[in-house]
Amino acid sequence: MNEPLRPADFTSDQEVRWCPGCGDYAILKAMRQVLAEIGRSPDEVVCVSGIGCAARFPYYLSTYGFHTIHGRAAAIASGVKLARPELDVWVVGGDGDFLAIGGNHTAHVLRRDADLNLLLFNNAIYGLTKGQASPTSPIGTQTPSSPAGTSEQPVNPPLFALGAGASFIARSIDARQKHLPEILKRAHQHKGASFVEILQNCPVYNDGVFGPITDKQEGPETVIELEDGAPMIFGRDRDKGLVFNAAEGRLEAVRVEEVGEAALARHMPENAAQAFALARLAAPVPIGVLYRRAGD
Amino acid sequence: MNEPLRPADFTSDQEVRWCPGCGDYAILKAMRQVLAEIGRSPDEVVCVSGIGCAARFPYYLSTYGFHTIHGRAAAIASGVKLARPELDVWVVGGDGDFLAIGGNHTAHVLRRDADLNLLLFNNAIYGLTKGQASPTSPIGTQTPSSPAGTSEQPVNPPLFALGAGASFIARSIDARQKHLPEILKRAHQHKGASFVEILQNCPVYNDGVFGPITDKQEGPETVIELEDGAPMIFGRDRDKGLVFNAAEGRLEAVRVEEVGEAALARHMPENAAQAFALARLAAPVPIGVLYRRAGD
Amino acid sequence: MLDTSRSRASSRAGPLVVRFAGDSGDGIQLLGAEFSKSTADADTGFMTFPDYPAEIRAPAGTLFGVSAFQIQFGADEILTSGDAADVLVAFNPAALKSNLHVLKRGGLLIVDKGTFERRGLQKAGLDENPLDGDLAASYQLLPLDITAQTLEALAALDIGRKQAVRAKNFWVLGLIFWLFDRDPAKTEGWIARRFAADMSLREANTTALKAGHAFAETLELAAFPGVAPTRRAGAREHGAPPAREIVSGTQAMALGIRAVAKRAERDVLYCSYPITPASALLHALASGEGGVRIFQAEDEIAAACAAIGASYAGAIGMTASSGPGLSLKTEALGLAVSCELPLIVIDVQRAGPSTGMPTKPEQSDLTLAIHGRHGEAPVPVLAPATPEDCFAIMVEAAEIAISAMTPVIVLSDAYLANAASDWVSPDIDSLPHLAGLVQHPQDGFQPFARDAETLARPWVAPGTPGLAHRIGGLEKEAGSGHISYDPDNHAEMVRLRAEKIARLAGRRAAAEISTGDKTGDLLVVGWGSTYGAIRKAVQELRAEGRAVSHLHLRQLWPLPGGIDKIMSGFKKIVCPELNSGQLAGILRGELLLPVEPLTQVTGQPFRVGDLKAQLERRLES
Amino acid sequence: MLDTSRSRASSRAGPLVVRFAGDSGDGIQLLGAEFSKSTADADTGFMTFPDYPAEIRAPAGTLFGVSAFQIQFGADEILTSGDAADVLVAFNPAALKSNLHVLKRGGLLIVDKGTFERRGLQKAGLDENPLDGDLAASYQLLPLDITAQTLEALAALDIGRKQAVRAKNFWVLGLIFWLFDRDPAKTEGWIARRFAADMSLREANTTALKAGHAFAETLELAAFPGVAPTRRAGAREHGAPPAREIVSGTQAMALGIRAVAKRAERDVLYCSYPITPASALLHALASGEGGVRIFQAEDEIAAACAAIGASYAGAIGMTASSGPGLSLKTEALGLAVSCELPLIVIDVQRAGPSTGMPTKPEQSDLTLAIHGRHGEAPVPVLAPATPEDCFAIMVEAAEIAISAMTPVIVLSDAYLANAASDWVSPDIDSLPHLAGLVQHPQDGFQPFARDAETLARPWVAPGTPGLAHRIGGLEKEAGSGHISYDPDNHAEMVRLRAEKIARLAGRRAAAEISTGDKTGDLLVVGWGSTYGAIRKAVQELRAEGRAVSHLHLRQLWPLPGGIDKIMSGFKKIVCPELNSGQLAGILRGELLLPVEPLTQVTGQPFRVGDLKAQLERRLES
Ligand SMILES: Cc1ncc(C[n+]2csc(CCOP(=O)(O)OP(=O)(O)O)c2C)c(N)n1
Ligand SMILES: Cc1ncc(C[n+]2csc(CCOP(=O)(O)OP(=O)(O)O)c2C)c(N)n1
Ligand code: SF4
Ligand code: SF4
Ligand SMILES: [Mg+2]
Ligand SMILES: [Mg+2]
Repeated sequence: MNEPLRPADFTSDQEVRWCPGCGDYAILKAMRQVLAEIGRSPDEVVCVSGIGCAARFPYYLSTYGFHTIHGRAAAIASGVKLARPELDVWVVGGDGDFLAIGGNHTAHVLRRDADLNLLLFNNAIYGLTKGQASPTSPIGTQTPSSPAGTSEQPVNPPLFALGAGASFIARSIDARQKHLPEILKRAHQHKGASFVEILQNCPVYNDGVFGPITDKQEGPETVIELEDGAPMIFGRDRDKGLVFNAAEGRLEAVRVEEVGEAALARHMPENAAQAFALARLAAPVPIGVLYRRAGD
Repeated sequence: MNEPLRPADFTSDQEVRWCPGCGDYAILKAMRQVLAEIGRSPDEVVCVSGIGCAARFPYYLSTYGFHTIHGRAAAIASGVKLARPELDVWVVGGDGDFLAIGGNHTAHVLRRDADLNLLLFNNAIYGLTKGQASPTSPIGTQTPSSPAGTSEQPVNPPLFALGAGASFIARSIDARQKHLPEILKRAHQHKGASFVEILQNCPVYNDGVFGPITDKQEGPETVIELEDGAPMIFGRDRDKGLVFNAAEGRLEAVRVEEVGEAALARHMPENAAQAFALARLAAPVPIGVLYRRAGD
Repeated sequence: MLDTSRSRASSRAGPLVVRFAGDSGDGIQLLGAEFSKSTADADTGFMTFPDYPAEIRAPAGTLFGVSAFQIQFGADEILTSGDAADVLVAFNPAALKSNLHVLKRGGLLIVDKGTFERRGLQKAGLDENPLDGDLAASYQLLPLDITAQTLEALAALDIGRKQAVRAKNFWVLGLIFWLFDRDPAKTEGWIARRFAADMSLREANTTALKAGHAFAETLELAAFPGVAPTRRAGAREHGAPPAREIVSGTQAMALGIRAVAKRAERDVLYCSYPITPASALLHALASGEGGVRIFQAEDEIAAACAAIGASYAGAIGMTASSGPGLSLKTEALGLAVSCELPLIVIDVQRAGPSTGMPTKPEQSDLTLAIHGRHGEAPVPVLAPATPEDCFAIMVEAAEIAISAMTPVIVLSDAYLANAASDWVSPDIDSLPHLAGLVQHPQDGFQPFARDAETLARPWVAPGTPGLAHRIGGLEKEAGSGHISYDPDNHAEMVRLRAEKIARLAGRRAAAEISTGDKTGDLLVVGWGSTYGAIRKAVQELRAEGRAVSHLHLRQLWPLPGGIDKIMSGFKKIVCPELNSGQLAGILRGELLLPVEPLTQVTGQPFRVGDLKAQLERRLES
Repeated sequence: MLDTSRSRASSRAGPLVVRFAGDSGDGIQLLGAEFSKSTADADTGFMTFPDYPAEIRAPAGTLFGVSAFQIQFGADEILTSGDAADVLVAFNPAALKSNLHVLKRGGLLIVDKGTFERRGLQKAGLDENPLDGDLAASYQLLPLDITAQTLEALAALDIGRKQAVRAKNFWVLGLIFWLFDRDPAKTEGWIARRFAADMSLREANTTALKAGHAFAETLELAAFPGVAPTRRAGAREHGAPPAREIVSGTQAMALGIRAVAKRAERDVLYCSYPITPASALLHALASGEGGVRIFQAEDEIAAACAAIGASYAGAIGMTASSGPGLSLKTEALGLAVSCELPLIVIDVQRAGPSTGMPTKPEQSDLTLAIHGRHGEAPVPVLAPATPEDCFAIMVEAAEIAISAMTPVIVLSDAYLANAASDWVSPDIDSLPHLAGLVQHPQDGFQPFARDAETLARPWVAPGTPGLAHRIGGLEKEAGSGHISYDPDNHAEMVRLRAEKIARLAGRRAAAEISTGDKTGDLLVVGWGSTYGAIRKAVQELRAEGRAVSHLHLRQLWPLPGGIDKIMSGFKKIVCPELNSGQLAGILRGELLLPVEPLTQVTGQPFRVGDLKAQLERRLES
C-alpha cells in the first residue's frame, strides 16, 4: 500500500441501493475521497452505523464495517475504540439513529470525548421506514404519522452537541463536494469526538426540506461558510456579513457596506458563546467548524 | 378542601428512609410546603419518579405517586400528562435517573415542552447503588467503580437542558429553604416543561461535593442568587458582581466597587446567550431561574 | 387466438390466482387494489397479498426494485392469497425473472414485450431474452406491447410521454377486467374522484382503462368463465346486503383499536416508534379520530413507558412495534406486570433475529412474548388468525387487559398486516361493553386488594378524589401496596400474579377444533397468520378421506381450557409454525405430549401445497 | 455458669452456625469477615452469608437498619451457611427481633443488654423488653453489657466515647474466639496492619479484642469443643499446603474473568452500568488489573453494545447486570447472535419482576436468558453452583463464546455473589489455553464460512490486513455474509445458528449425577446457587436410606448430553428452584418427562430442612 490510495480503493463490491437522487450518494463520494487522502489502509479504518438509509453506508466502503442496530452505533463504536485505539473509527447514522433512539449515546459519547468521528446524515425524516417525522423535522412537517403536521420543536443538532459538551462541532451539506471533504478531514484530525451534521436531501420523503441552501443559485445567499479567524461574510457577491449583537447574544445578518467589514464578527471556533449563537442561527445557515474546544 | 392546605396534608403515612442528613429531606420539606401553597388537592397532583434514592420521593407525598423504573420517569410522565392534562405532574429523579440511563427521555421531554415539572436531585453520585460515579461527578471523583478517580468530563445539567431546547431552566440548593420553594413554585407556574436542578448533598457517598455552597458562611461568597431584571450581585456584603465579557461570551466575577454597579450584567432570563453563560459559570454558582423562553 | 382452456379448466375446479409484477414505479399496488375492489363488487370472496421490495426506491428495472401483488378469488372460502398464479402479468424482464416461479405450469403469462430490450434485460441480469426461449412450451405466453399500446391509446391527449407511460397499469386493469368479465364502470368513477383535481391524469387513466378493455375484446382473448358471486355465509343473513369493505390486517386492527376506545368509553393513547411493518398501524391511526390519539415517541422504550403512564392515568395505553422493538420494551412490560396495569402491546412480527429481514413475515417472537421479562412476570398472549380477526383480537385484548389489570401482548405478523380481504364491517355497538369491567374501589380502598373472581386490583386513576395512593415496581404488600420485603408476601404476590393470568383460561372460551372431527389420526395445531393455509391443507386432506383436524389457537398464553382433552383424541399432533418450533415447545412442556414441530423459517408464508405434502408425510410416518 | 451442653451436643453431631446481628453501624460485616478468616486459619471448612439491609444507611436502631452475618463451619463438607444458628449475637433490640427466628431452640443467645432501654426498644417497635420475658426458657440466654464492657476496657485509652463504642465488634470477636478456641493473634496482626495509620484505633480494637477474650475466660463460659480441622479433600494433594483465601462468588468471578484475559491472551473489556447486586463485580474489577479494563456506560444497552463493539474489535467483551438490566440488553444480544460474535453476559439474578426486591436472590431469569430475544436467537446459558464455581464458570463461558462465536449468558444470583467460603487459589496457568480456539481464516476468506466441527465463523478483527469485511444484523448470505433476503438462505442460516449451539451439548461434558446412585426413586435436578442446599438435603435423605440422587446442571442451554439417559433411571424427578418452575418447564418441554417443580419464591435461599421435608413428601406421594 505504498502507492497513494484512490477513492476506488475505498469502494466495496456492493451495489449501492439508495434511491436515485439521494443525498447519501454525494456523502459517500466525499467520504471515499477523504479516506483516500487520509491515506490509511482500508484495513485500519472501521465504519460503524445503526439502522436507516444512512446506516447502509458501511456496506459501500471497502473498510471494516459494522451495520449494527438502530440507535446504538455510538455505543458499539465506543467499545471498538476502547479495544483498538489505534484504528480510525467513523460512526454514521441518520437523524433518527443519532437523535431519536440513539440520542443518549450520542450525548454521552460527546461528553466522554472518545476519539470517534460521528457523521449525522440529517434529512429531517425517517427515510428507511418510509417517511415519518424525525426529531429534526421542522414544525408543521406532514408525514404519514403526522398528517396534520408536526407540532414539536425540532432538535437543533449543533446545539444538542454543545449541550452535551462536544469538543468539535461542524456542519456541511451533501451537495458541497468541496466543503464536505474538507470538513470530514478536519473532523478526522480532531482528537476526541467530532460531531459533523451533514444536511442531506431525501428526495423521496422530504425533498428540499433545507430549502434553497443546496441550490447553486440560492445557496450562497442562504448559507455562510465559516472560516477560522476570518470575518463572517456571505452572499454571492460577498456583500453580506454577520455582526454579534452582544446584548442578545445573537449573530445578525447585515449588509457589509452598511457596517463596514471591520464591524463584522470574526469566526473564532474556540469561542463557545459564538458557537452557541452560530448553532442558533437559522438564516444564513452556517457551515464549517462551528466549535472546537480550546486546546483540543 | 376549602381550608388552606398545610404541608402535613401532603405527607403520606410512610416512614422516610433516607440516610440521616441526606439532602433529600430538605427537598421533601420544601416540596410539601410548595404543594400546600399551590393549593391543589393531593388527588390532583401526580409525582412520577424512576429509581434511586431521590426516586423514593413519591412515597413520602400524599399525592398520587408512581415509582417506576430507572430512567423512564419522564417517558411515563409524558403518558400521564397526555392522558390527563388537567393534573399537575411532577417528575423526580437523581442524576443517574435523569442524565445517565434516562438522558434521552429528559432531552426529548424538554424538546417537546410537555407541561411537566422535572426535578433533578443532583448529588453527583449514584446513591442507591452505593456510590459509583454518575454523569455529573466532577473529574477525579474516586468511587468503587473509579478507584483512580473519574476522567470523564461531567454533564452540565443546565447546559444539557439548553442544548435540548428547554423552555425553563432553574437551579436551587437542597438546604436553601427560602429559595428552593420559590423556584419550585415558579417551575410549577411555567407552562411547558420546567427543568430544575437541585444541588443535593449525599453525606454518605459524596459529602460536600458542591463545596462550600451549602455552607452558611461560605455560601454567599460562592453562590449568586439570580433575580429577574436585577444586576447580578453576590457576596455576603453584596460586594461582588458579574460582568458580561461579550468578546468571549462569558460572565466574569468582579468587585462591584471596581466597575460600578451600572456596569454589572442584569439578569435577563429570556436571554438565551446569557443563560448559556450562566450555565457555564462555575464560580460563583448561579441559582434561580437561569432561562425562560420568551413568550413562554 | 390463444387457447386458455387449460386455465379455464383449473378455474372451474377452484379459485383463481392472479399476480401482477412490475417495477416499484409501475403502480402495481394501485392496480392490485382496484382489481380487488372489483372482485369485492362482484360479490366474490378473495384474499390479497402485496409483495413490496425492501428498498425504498430502488433503481428502475432492477431485480430488487420489483413490486408484486397477488390475489386469489373464487367460489369457495378463500383462505390465502394462493400458492401459485393462474395468471401472471410481468411489466418488465426483472418482474418476469423474479416472479415466473409463482406461475402454474400452463398458466397465462402476459408480458410487456417492449421492455425486453437490451437495457431492460441487462438490469435484470439476463443474458438472453427469455421471450426468445421456450416459455410458450410451459405457459400460455401472451406477449403484448403494453407500453406502446398505452401510448398509442393516449396519443390524442395533451400529456407528456412520461405521464402517458404511467397509465399502463390502468391499461392492464382494463384488459384483466375483460378477462374476468368485470365492469370497469366503478373504477372509472373512482378515477374521476381520485384525480378530480387533475383533469389530464383523470382522462389518461380512464382512456387507458377503456383501451385495455377494448384491446382484450379485439384480440378475442378467451375470457375466463365468470366466477360465481360467493358472498360468504352470514353476510346476507340480516336482510339488506351489509356494506362491504376491503381491509388489510392493519386496517382491521386500527378499526379494532377505535372500537376499544368506544366500548371502553376511555381514550386510547397509542404510543409507538416507527418500525417496519408495524408503522402502517401508526399511520392508520394518525388522524387521531375515534378516541384514539397517537404519540410518536423517541424510541420503543419511551413508547412503552408513555403507554404505561397513560394506563396508569386511566386511559387505555397501547404500544406497537416489531421484533426489535418488542425486545426493547421488555423491561417496561415488567413494570406493567408488577404494577398490574392494563396495557396492550402489539408486535407485528417479522423475520429475525436482530434486524433480520424486516419486510418478511415470521412467527418467531412467541417465546419472547411469553417469557421475555426478568423475574416471574406472566403476560397473556393472543394472536389473530386472519386479517379480519385483527379487529376482534383487539377487543379481546382490551377485555383481558382491563378485566385482569394486566398487559396483553398481541402477535400479528408482516403477512397478516398486509394481506387483505373483504368483510362486512362489524357492528361496534353490539360488542361487549368494556367500560363495565373496571374494578370500582370498595370501602376501605386498597390499591392491591383483589376482585375475588378475576383477582384484578382496582383501576383508580390519579384525579379520583380521596383515593390518592402510590404504586411502584418494588414488591408490594398484598392489599396495601406498600413496599414489602417480606418473604411470604413475595411468594404470595408471585402466586397471585400468576393465578390471575392462569384463571383467564377458565374465564375465556375453551379451545375448539375449527376444521374436522373431534378424534382422528392427526391434529394440526396452528396459531396466527398460518390459519388460512393450514385450514385449506386440512380441508384438502379431509376431502381425500384423511382423518385430520385443525385446531387454531388465538390465545397462546395461558393456553385455553380443554386443549389437553382435544389433543387426547388424536394419534398424532403436528404444529406448523413459521419459526423453529416455538409453540410446539410450549405445548410439549405444558401438556407433556409429543407434539411434533413442522417448521418453515424462510420469511415466507406457508404454501398450501407444501403444507399438505408435509402433513401427508406425517400421517404416513 | 451457663450450661452450653446442649449446643455442644449438637455441635458434635455436625457443623455449627453462628450469626451476628446488629445495626448497620455496628461493624457486623467486619466482625463476620474476621471470624471467617480465623475459621479458615483453623483449617475448618465454612460458608458465610452476609445479610445487608436494603437501605443505604437506615436510622440507627431501626428494624430496617439491621445488618447480619451468618457462618456455618465444621467437620463435614460445608455446603450452605446454615438453616438455623447455634449461636446468635444480637447487638440491639431490633437485631434480636428480626433475627431470633433463626436461632435454634436451645441455642446460645448473646445480647447486649445495655441497648434494651426505652429508646432502643421503641425503635425496634417493641412494647415490652424481651429480656424480661421467657427467652431463657427456649434459649441459653446470655445477656452481657457489651457496650459498657467495651467502654470500661477502653477507659484508659485516649479516645472519645463514640470511637470506643465502635470497638464493641472486636470485643465480641474476642469473646467468640474464646468460645471456639480460636487464636486472636492473627487478628491482632491484621488490626495492626489495617489501622497502621491510626494508632488510637489500632489500640482500641486490639484492646477490645483482648478484653472480650479475657471476659469470656473470666466468666468461665464453657467453650465449644474444638471443631476439627477439615481441609477439604484435594487441598493437600499436591504436597505443600496451598495458599487458602476466602472468596465470595463475586471475588471468584472477578478472578475467573482475569483468568480468561490471561488464557485467551486478549484484553477483556468489562462493560457495565451499576445495579445491585451485580455492581460488586464492577467494583472488584475496577482497578483495571490483569488485562481486564472496565467501562461504566450510561445504561445497560450501551454497556452491552460497547461489549459487542469490543468483541467485534477482537477483545473479549463482557457485560454484567441484574434482571432489569438483562431485560434491557435483549435487543443488543440479538445482534451478537446474528453477527456471531463472542460475548459474555453475566446476570446476577435478584427477586423480580420489575424492580422487585433488589437485594434478594431468585432464579427467575432463566427463561428470559434462554428465550429473551425476538426471532430465533439461541444462546448458551451457564450457571455456577457455588461461590468458587463462579471462577470456573467464567473460563467455561469464554471457551464456549470463543469456540462457537456466540454470546453466552452466565446466571449467578444475589446469594452466590455474596456467599463466601475458603478455597485454594486455582492454578491459572494450567487452565485451557483459550487463545487456541480462534478460527483463523483460510484462503479465500469469507466472514461467514464455518469451521466444520464447531460451525464457528472466523473471528477477524478490524486492523487485520487484507481481510476487511462488513457484517451486520440483517440476514446474511451463508459464507459471504452479504445481505440476503433469499428464503432458503434464511432457513439455512437459522438452522446453522441453532445447530452451532446444539452441538455444544456433544462437545461439552455430559450430565453427571453429583450425589447418589445412577438409579433410584427420586432424582433431584437443580441448577445454580441451590447446589449446597440440595446436596445437603439429598445427603441427609440418603443417610436415612432413601434412594435419592442429585443432578446439578451447570449448563442450562443447550441441555448437556446424557440427561435423558440419567433421568430414565429414576421413578420420579423433582426440580427445586427459586422461581415458579422455570427449569422444570424447560426439562418437560425438551425431554417430555413429568419433571415436578419444587418452587420457593420468597427471595430467600432454600433451607436444607425445608427442602428435605419437601423431598420426603415427594418420595411418599
Ligand atoms: C429498535 C428499532 N426500532 C425501530 C427500527 C426501525 N427503523 C429503522 S431505521 C429508522 C429510522 C430511520 O431514520 P434515520 O435514522 O433518520 O435514517 P434515514 O433512513 O433517514 O437515513 C427506524 C425507525 C429499527 N430497525 N429498530
Ligand atoms: C435498569 C436499571 N439499571 C440499573 C439500576 C440500578 N440503579 C438503581 S438507582 C441507580 C442510580 C442511582 O443514582 P441517581 O439516579 O443519581 O439517584 P440517587 O440514588 O443518587 O438519588 C441505579 C444505577 C436499576 N434499578 N435499573
Ligand atoms: S428514502 Fe430518502 S434518505 Fe432513504 S435512500 Fe431514499 S432518498 Fe435517500
Ligand atoms: S445514599 Fe446519599 S442520596 Fe442516598 S439516601 Fe443516603 S445520603 Fe441520601
Ligand atoms: Mg433521517
Ligand atoms: Mg445521584
